[in-house]
Amino acid sequence: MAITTLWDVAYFMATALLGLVGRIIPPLAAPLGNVDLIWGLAALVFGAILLAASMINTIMLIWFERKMLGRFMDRRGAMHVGYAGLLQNFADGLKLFRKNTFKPRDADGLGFYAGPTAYLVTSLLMFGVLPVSTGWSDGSLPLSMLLALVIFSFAPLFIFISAWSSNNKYSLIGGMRSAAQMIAYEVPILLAVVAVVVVSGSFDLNTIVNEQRNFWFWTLPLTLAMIVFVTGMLAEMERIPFDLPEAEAELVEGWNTEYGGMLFAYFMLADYVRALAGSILIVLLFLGGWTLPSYVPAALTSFPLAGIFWLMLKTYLVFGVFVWIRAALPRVRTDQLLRIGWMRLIPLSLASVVIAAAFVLVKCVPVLGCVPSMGG
Amino acid sequence: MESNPEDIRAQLTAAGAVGVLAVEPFDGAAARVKFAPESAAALFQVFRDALGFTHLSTVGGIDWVTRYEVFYLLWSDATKRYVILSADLDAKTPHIETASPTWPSANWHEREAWELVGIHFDHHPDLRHLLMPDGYQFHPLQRAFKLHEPEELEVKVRHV
Amino acid sequence: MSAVAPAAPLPAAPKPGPVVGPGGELPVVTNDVTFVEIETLRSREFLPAAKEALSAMLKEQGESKLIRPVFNWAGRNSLFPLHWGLACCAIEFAAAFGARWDAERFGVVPRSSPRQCDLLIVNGTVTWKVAHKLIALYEQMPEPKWVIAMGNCATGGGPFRTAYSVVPGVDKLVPVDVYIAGCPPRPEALLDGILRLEALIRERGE
Amino acid sequence: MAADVEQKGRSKPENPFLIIGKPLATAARQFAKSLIRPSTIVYPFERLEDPKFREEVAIRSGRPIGVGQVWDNYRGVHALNVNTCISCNLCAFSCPDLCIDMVTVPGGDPKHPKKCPQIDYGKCSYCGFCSDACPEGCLSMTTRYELSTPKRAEMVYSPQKMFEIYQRKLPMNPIRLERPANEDSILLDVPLCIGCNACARDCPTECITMLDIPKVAPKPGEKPAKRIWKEPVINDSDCVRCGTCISVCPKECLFWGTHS
Amino acid sequence: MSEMWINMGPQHPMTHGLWNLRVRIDGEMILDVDPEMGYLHRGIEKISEDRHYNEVITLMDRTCYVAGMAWEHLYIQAAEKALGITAPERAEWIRMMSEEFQRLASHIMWYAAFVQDLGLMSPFLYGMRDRDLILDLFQAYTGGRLTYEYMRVGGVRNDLPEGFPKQAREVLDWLEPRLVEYDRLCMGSDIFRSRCDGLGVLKESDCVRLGVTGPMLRSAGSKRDIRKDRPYSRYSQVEFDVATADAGDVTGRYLVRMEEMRQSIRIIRQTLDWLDHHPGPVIADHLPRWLGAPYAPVGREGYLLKRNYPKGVGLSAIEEPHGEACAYVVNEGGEHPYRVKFRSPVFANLSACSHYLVGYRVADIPPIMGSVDVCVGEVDR
Repeated sequence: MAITTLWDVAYFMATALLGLVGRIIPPLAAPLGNVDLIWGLAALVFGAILLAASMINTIMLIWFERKMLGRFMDRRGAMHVGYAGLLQNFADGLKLFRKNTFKPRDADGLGFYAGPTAYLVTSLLMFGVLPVSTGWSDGSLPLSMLLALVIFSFAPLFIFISAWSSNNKYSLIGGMRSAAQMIAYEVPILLAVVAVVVVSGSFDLNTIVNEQRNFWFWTLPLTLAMIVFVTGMLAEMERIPFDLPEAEAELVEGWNTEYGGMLFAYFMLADYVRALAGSILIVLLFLGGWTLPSYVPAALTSFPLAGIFWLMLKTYLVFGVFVWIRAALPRVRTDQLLRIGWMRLIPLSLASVVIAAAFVLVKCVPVLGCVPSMGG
Repeated sequence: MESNPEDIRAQLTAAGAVGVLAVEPFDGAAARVKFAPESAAALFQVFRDALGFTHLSTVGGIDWVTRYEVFYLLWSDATKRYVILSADLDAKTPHIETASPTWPSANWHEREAWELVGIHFDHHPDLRHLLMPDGYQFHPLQRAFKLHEPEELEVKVRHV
Repeated sequence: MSAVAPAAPLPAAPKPGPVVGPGGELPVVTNDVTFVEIETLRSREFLPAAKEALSAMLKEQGESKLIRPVFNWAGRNSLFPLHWGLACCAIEFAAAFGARWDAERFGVVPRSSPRQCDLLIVNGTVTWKVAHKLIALYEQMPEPKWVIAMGNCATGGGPFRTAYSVVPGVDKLVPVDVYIAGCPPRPEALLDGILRLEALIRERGE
Repeated sequence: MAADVEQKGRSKPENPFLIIGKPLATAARQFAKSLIRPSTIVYPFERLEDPKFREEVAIRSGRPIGVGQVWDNYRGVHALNVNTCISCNLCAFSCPDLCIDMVTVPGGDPKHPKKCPQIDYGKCSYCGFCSDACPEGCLSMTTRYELSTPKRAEMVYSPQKMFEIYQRKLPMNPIRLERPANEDSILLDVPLCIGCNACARDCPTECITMLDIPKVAPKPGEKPAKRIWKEPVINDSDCVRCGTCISVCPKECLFWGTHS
Repeated sequence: MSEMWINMGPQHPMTHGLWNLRVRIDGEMILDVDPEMGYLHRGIEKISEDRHYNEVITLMDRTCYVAGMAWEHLYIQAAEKALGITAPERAEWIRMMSEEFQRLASHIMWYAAFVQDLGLMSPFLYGMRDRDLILDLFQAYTGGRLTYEYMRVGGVRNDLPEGFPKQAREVLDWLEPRLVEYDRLCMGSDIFRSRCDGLGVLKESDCVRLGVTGPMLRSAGSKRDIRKDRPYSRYSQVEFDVATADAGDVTGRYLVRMEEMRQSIRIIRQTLDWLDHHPGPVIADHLPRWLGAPYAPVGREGYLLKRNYPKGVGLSAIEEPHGEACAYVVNEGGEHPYRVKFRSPVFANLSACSHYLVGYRVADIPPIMGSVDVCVGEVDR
């Protein structure tokens, strides 16, 4: 059996594991051979691999940001812990794991502990939905894109819960800003996605990616939608210039002011999980996902794990752009942020939908020799 | 830059200022004007309105053991010069009328002079501690207040 | 006693006994023992619990020869100092995080909230007015935590130790792990102090 | 005359599409530059006080890193040459922070124990007044700055410890203060002097000699003055102006002044 | 949401020092502010009374730790007047150059801190990097990075070392394009402009009334600059322009400071040219003993009092990087100054803060207070 997808790996491991158990305890061999049981175990293994991969990727993303930001700032960034500071974030995580976790006296216990946990868990759910390559996830979700966006928009709820239950004024202001900001930016993001749906004709991320084999044609009608989506994503990820909820200068550390130790690590991790997921989403929706334009040599796409390689490369490039923006731009103010959201981005996203629809109507402009196959 | 007490004296006379005791030359300022503390409020108005000293640089006090001195450093944008006002105060209960209605910037300077030197400013809008904690009872810039090397000192933290 | 109780004859001689301001911010002087009264909302609650939890955790780790060195390595390689500037040394503290010295190389990233810090760098003169705030900040930091007294003012009051308002050494208020001499210390000296603290943590096996 | 910066600075960005273009371009240029060599000094391995390193880095990065070629001027820890110290106390006198104590070191004769400075680096403000005041040049400041210690007591440097630093031959602060051309000298208020020899005994440079002066016969009706008929003569060229004699004089008859 | 008081400080990223801004807010709007100072009150004026004239210099560097040279210059001028001593010509020019270098370093430090408050991270590091070059120059001729102890009553400690003018010009050549870069990072982006335009407005008449000086005053349209109006040192012999703006807002202060940096570079170039061609002594010939270090101590405490030494009062005013600073030194003939009184510009600028904060938003506090350039060391002294 050729192992080409993550499912295959998981199935193979589950089979081997159950086979081993059956070999050791022969009476169990027959009931363990049940296909449903193997599939169930395979799903667990699949989840574990996905979780580990996404966590390691997230930590590498933090390292990537620190090093790149360092170069933007004419310095080196973490470099003495591990080779080139690769182990720095692992040290940070372990240290925070060891730190004493406590609850301020007047904080609300349930919200204080549940908020960050739920924030991290819902952020990690994203990776169950986002396909990373052909066959590397369950492709049977017809509305996977909508599901991804829904999971993405859970965050303000949990941020607000943890901010309120910290019983700190800075946290509360930060939480309110966060809620206002995320709700304001949901709308343009969804409208920009409508443009994608109009062009691709599907809510399934796999289909959307496959539609983008005509890469150059794809970018033309969706340039505006992409700009809107990336701007909205910046706000959703709470990165500079839209990192008002954690605005260091006025709100000490924003909504995580009262958090230390592992709960703070949850917040940090979840932030970067969201950044990673958001970057992958941008790549999937606009930059071709794991595919390359159809005219590139086949050798570039045929080596093992090529799909994941291209996807991650694109993801890190997109994240690099975010780091670049962070290095060069100041933070905006709340009212300006909301004004940008409601008065600039929403008209722009509506316009992008109209443009996309017009392209679909005209339907057959061959660009660079590619004949679009639109409408799903 | 040059000290010019005659000019100040002439202008003061023209403005009808009362309570001026002496106008002395002073290096770096137009003059040093000694005045009686009772006529402070009126004199401040004269200096601001008639002589054009619109900017109050600072207010300071000096403890001369037998008496206190309070001095005001004023600057005029029109003539580009400083003038020093100075008044001798009683050693027992040094007090003078506040300058903050005339120059709002005097507010904090007077608070500082009150807390460090111990000169009381009558009718000051907000005469409370600025640099030292509330309830501090000493006036450190008085001559009687001596500094000494800290000895070994045990500090205990008590939670309230 | 430093200058909080001058023996000088003053017009309004203070009555002997505790001198307490409304905010309880003054050091109280009784028989050569100075109390700093602090009003910490949260620290009192969590501090005993924190100490207990930490000692339990350390005990647990002590039994495991594998885990403890790993956590020690993590702890000493990721010291987050509190982003707090007191006086002159704060400028050199900032310079150490500037492009030329870049303290982030060692994993030292300043955080603004004491909850997320491991390291309190006292970079400047501590006055009696700020003493109780300093203690409160120290107590808000979760265990394990360390203190660096940067510069002479934090070490022993420096040139201002004779003044009436200055605490002659921050070790009177919080336990200090490493002293850095200098007035102010160069950024390299601060980095040297941080490296010294890392060596100290490794030595102590915290 | 006044440069009104309002007009220059406030003009709107020319191209509305490039509202964030300029900072992004600037950051990108810096990124490209520092990919080759950021201006960070990898401190424990590269040190600014190493001139070779400074040159190398400046050439590689194309910018003036650590321009101070006279880096040796830095005022760090003191180095003390115990052998040439004359125990004149000048360093302790001139210290504004009163962090220098004169402590006895072995090597003096029992009558006049040799005293050398001991510096508390928890109080020192590194102003350099002591090394400026040192007449023999035995106390000088080196470029060493790494002084972190877990123990407060270790910050007090004894003369021996500073002598060890001296023996390491670290770069010393090369700028030495020249003594002013016509300094004040120590003058004697002759009628007040009782000839007690205290100044000559304590003078660190032994530039005071007690000379006999002719006895003056008491005036009729007066008792003969209780006076040892000697008075100090100070050799100005050897005097280091430490003021020890002024401090020990019981009658306050020595003072600063000019001979004219 | 109802009104509430929040404490910004003494440990808060906005404060850049040790003070507490109590703010009453309604939602995000500021209704009232109440600054609480004194957390860094070190009694410098009192300690000065126990020190010799030269020994006060060590305190001056620490009074304002971003502008040590300027405060040394301020104090030295007042002390020289009080003691009746004049410094040689070359020393005056070196002092002027030092003050301008200090202004440059202080303004760059301000820039770094100010943009960091706005969330711009990289200019902070660029600023610190470029400021370090100026500090290197200081170190080359004074031996200290922040605390110089360089000026003495009657001159300066030592002459400039060999090769210094060349290095100084190299640094200025490096800095000039950097200033353009700073401008591109800030004024080049619309976000920065929208954060700063029309914020913290203080009109010229209000500035004068409230004692606000320095770049804050000049950004409101006034041309008051002590260097021009009442030239001290040798400022009458160099050419420079006074930077002014009209609006009196945060952008105006930014523009004024950026222009001042350029003017400082211009002044430094002129002083370097002068210093190249005029060698000479840097310290006065004959100095009295009671100055204290380093010209030997005065012996027993108080022994000078029985002799007749000149008395006097010295007043000096300089244009410090933050504004108008004054010193008032009373010499009563002892070896210590009888009373030293300083006027700190930030003290006055901060005392007016309710006038330029109320009515704006919480998010506006960092840029507004950043544009004031708070240095708590000189406020509390």
